Amino acid sequence: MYQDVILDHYKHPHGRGLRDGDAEVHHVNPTCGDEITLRVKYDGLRIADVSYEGQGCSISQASASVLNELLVGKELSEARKIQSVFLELMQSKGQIEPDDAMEEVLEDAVAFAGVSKYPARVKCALLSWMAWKDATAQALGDGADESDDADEAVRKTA
Amino acid sequence: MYQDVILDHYKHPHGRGLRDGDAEVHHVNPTCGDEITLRVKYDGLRIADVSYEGQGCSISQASASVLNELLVGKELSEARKIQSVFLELMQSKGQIEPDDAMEEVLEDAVAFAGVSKYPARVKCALLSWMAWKDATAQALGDGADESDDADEAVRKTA
Amino acid sequence: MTAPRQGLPGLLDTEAIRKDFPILDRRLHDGKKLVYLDNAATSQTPRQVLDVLSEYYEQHNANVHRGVHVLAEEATALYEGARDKVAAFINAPSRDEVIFTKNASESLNLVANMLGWADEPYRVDRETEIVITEMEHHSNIVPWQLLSQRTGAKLKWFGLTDDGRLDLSDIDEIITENTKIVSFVLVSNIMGTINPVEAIVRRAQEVGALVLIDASQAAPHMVLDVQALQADFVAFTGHKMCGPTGIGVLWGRQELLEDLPPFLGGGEMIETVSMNSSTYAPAPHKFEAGTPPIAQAVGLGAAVDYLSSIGMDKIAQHEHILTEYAVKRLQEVPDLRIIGPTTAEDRGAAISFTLGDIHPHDVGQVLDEQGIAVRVGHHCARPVCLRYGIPATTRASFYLYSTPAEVDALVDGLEHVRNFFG
Amino acid sequence: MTAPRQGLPGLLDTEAIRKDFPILDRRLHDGKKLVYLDNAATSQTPRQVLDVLSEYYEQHNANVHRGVHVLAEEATALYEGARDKVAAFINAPSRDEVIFTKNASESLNLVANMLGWADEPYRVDRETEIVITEMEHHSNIVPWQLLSQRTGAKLKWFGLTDDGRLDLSDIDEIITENTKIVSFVLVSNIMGTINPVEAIVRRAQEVGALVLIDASQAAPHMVLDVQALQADFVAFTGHKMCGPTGIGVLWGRQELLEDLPPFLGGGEMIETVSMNSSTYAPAPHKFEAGTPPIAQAVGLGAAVDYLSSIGMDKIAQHEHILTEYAVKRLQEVPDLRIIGPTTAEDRGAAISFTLGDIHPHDVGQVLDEQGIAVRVGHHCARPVCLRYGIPATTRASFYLYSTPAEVDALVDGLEHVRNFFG
Ligand SMILES: Cc1ncc(COP(=O)(O)O)c(C=O)c1O
Ligand SMILES: Cc1ncc(COP(=O)(O)O)c(C=O)c1O
Repeated sequence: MYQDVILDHYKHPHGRGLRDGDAEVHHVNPTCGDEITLRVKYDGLRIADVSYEGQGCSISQASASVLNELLVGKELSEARKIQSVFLELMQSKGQIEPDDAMEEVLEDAVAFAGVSKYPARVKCALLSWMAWKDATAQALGDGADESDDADEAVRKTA
Repeated sequence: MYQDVILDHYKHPHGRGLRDGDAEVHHVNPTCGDEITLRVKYDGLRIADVSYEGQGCSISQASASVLNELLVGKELSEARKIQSVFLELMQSKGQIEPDDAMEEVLEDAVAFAGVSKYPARVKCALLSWMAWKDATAQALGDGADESDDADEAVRKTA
Repeated sequence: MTAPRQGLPGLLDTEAIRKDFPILDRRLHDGKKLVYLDNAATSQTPRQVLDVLSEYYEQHNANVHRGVHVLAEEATALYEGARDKVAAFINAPSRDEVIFTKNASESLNLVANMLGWADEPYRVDRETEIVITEMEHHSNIVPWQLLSQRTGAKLKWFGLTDDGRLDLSDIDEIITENTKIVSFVLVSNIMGTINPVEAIVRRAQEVGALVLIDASQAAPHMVLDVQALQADFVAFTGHKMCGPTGIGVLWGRQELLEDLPPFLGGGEMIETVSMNSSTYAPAPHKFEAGTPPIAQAVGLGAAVDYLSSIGMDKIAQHEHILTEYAVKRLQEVPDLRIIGPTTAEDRGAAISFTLGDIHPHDVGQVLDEQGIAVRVGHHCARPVCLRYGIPATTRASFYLYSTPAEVDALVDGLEHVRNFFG
Repeated sequence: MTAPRQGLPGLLDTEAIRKDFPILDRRLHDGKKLVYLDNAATSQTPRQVLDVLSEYYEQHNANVHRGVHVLAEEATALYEGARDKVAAFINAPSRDEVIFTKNASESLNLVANMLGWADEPYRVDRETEIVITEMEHHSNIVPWQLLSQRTGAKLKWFGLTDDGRLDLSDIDEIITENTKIVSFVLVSNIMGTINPVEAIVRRAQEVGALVLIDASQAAPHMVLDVQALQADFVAFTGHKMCGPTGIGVLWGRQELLEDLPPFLGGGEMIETVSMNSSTYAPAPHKFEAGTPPIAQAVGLGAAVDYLSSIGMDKIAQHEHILTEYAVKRLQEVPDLRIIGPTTAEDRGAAISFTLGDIHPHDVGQVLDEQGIAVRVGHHCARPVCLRYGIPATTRASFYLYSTPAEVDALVDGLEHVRNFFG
């Protein structure tokens, strides 16, 4: 599961540190104590910044770094699409072999495909994504939060 | 376990019915709902009467009948000896083969030797004996109740 | 004694089924074949379940959750997989509504305790009422007596008719606006009565009371659909449905499980703990403190697979036919009085009776000498005995492996009992 | 890496012992041998216990108590026989002091609930105080937090010293005349610390407080003598001591068990039941509602036989030697920091550590890839992590079948982890 891409992001995280934002959330993975504090800054419906600080395993740290790299600069609708594809991959229990189309959407995040085989680690990979979703809902109002799928997914792996 | 002696006592119980007494107790075997109401009448330390009424299985009924036959007319000390021998027999898990000496003390009650192999039924056989002990303690004061062995024994088979 | 076995179409292939149950080959008392008619107390365990248990311990044993090693992941997958199986078996809307307990008694106590510690609108307190019935198992009486003593709530109950049914004639006085919870048995373990769920649930819903159904004697014997029942909670126990001992289930509606407070504290039921305070994991984990009965849950999953492979509808039909036959044959025995419904209509396969003046202990003992295992006593339903003025009953109870020949053996055995004490 | 195995006299004959545990032959990840170092989470189950479980279900399975048929009598004798074995194992003055629960968590909750509902002088209420420690398992924290919330009693605790020991310096301020109960762990599951029972018990007795000892990590590993401990209650759990899952024990002093109220209601815990009120059976039955974990108790009895046949003193010695070796070898690993005592003195065989900045999840995962099973996380003792300012630890824990070669494998594995993330 420890793809070089993941280790790279872990050792050299993108966009780490807390910067100015519209909303801040703090998420904890009770299973292992991974924590993240994450802020989002929106420019209309465009993601101006996702900044974060936290402690956790390589998977959760790398995942936050990948998230920053993937989402910053994107429109919310586009970011949501990326998130849902990532979610699908993480729930696949190792059954999805990412194809080119998926790789186009997820870029470095396809490296997490192998993590999906390890139920205990899926939560680590999703921690920052759940935090981002939550922070976005806070920043833009609950109306922007059109689906509960992601929370459901986390629950299922509990 | 159903010796003829036991069936005889069951079908033709001795001294059944409630008569005048110094103390009355009501004992229940919670396992099967056997119940007995028992009265003792003392003449000094001599057992003048043990009268009883109750419902229950052949073993508990026959045992009360045997008790009446054995104890009425005896001195308390003698009755206690009989009771403790009976108790020993009932706790023997079928290991004691009553000898002549025991038969001399227990008379018809040796027929219960076979019952001691059936833990669930030992309580039935002991119900009236526990009631007698309890009633005696009430009639003569707790000082007369020098030992807790019998209660212990019942507890052990619970 | 001839057994009109040919005349009973619709029975299961018991010859094949019995091969799955090693214990049914047991010989007793110098070679007598075991006739096991004590299924309402506990069922026997098929090879398929025993194999899964052994495999669990020999291949996958680890503590569940929080583990990153292979065994821990396998054990967790097996344990949570068992939850999926049980959820499917009872048609639960969500797997998270299935809580594993140690037995039905814990499940029932769990609900009573949740309600005692709950906030409004669920809280049971001195202003409120609890409703049960006179045919409950002690495990569905004592928890409510304790709750009533400890909160001051009033305990009320439905009485019984002479033929072993619930007397619902005064339902509107018993279930009132003050009622917070109605808890009743779906199938009576002592009389076999199947109760009219719908009428009770409808009235409870009218007044906004919660409904808990004790399905301990239903889950093993019929299709159990918690959605169709429309109850709020359903409890049952593994050892009566071909599963291991040490495992029970409480199903509860998700919103309720979210709102209600935890019962036992510790282990995996938390979200985060500090010395000053803790928060709780979402259900079902909130209600599963400590290391759960892992192997036993996995075993129950295997039991549910086993039962489903035969078909719960087929099992129900088998038992119904057998019960019809047994009720008829038993009534041929002189002085035998059935306590409970005397037809197979709306009744399960547990049949209690008295035999003249012969005490059930004696009936049971003499049957045992012939290899026939029945249960005697008050069957943890003493109020039923009180209601019918009897100290105890003898109870024969059937399951998927029971046969008409075993009914015949029972009837023959009872004749012998009568002669013995006659 | 050379293992000075020759230099460790006093170890058990693990080669023979390991043959008893089928799972130790498991191969993982393309044939890697399982190195099972997660014994503090759960122990593995020997063939001797599995055979007894199978035999129970295949030969004797029945519901206990109240049965007059052969199977019921056999099952009852086996179940009650297991109680005798456990009583002897912990040197209980009476077998009736041994209560079977589903796990240690239930045992601990049972005491907390008894005290909440008790009459004076035991009753915990707003005038009184509860004392625990900062190194408790969540199962010995959350029940007391719940009790404190529900009764208004004040929850206090002993803190920890930097080297993973209880800080008893303020014992007289923590345990006071208002203290009703002191509950603490005998051996910490996260740090391995063995706590000084005597000092705490002495102070508790001085003020008339009851003492509950959580022996979950002690019962499997050392001679446990409840009389020597002088506690009022002792709790432990079957699955950590070669027994099945789904079974726990609470030992309590007989007078207390007589005086204290029941917790769960139903099934066999009664003496007599009517709709209006019930009376309770004497202990231990008073505290065993419903069908108990019969097979699991019988399995625990077999586990106790197994452990005794090897000898608890020999097991303790084996683990002590191994721990001494492991503590030494682990400290050779650069950046490794042991959380808890850094010598084998007064410590059990669970060793927690951090490895530089590498998150325990990553440590555990990379060890797992080498077949080495350790536990990572807060080990249900999050306050300890908070105390030492760490999110989690990696924990290796040993048992009677663990070997110096496995310690070496762990140390090699950790080197690999460092290189991997270095
Ligand atoms: C010290 C301690 N106490 C209590 C427990 C709880 O035991 P169980 O999970 O079996 O209830 C454990 C183990 O998980 C433990 O290590
Ligand atoms: C109707 C009913 N409810 C509850 C129970 C209690 O189940 P358990 O003993 O497994 O807790 C039983 C069986 O004993 C039962 O028959």
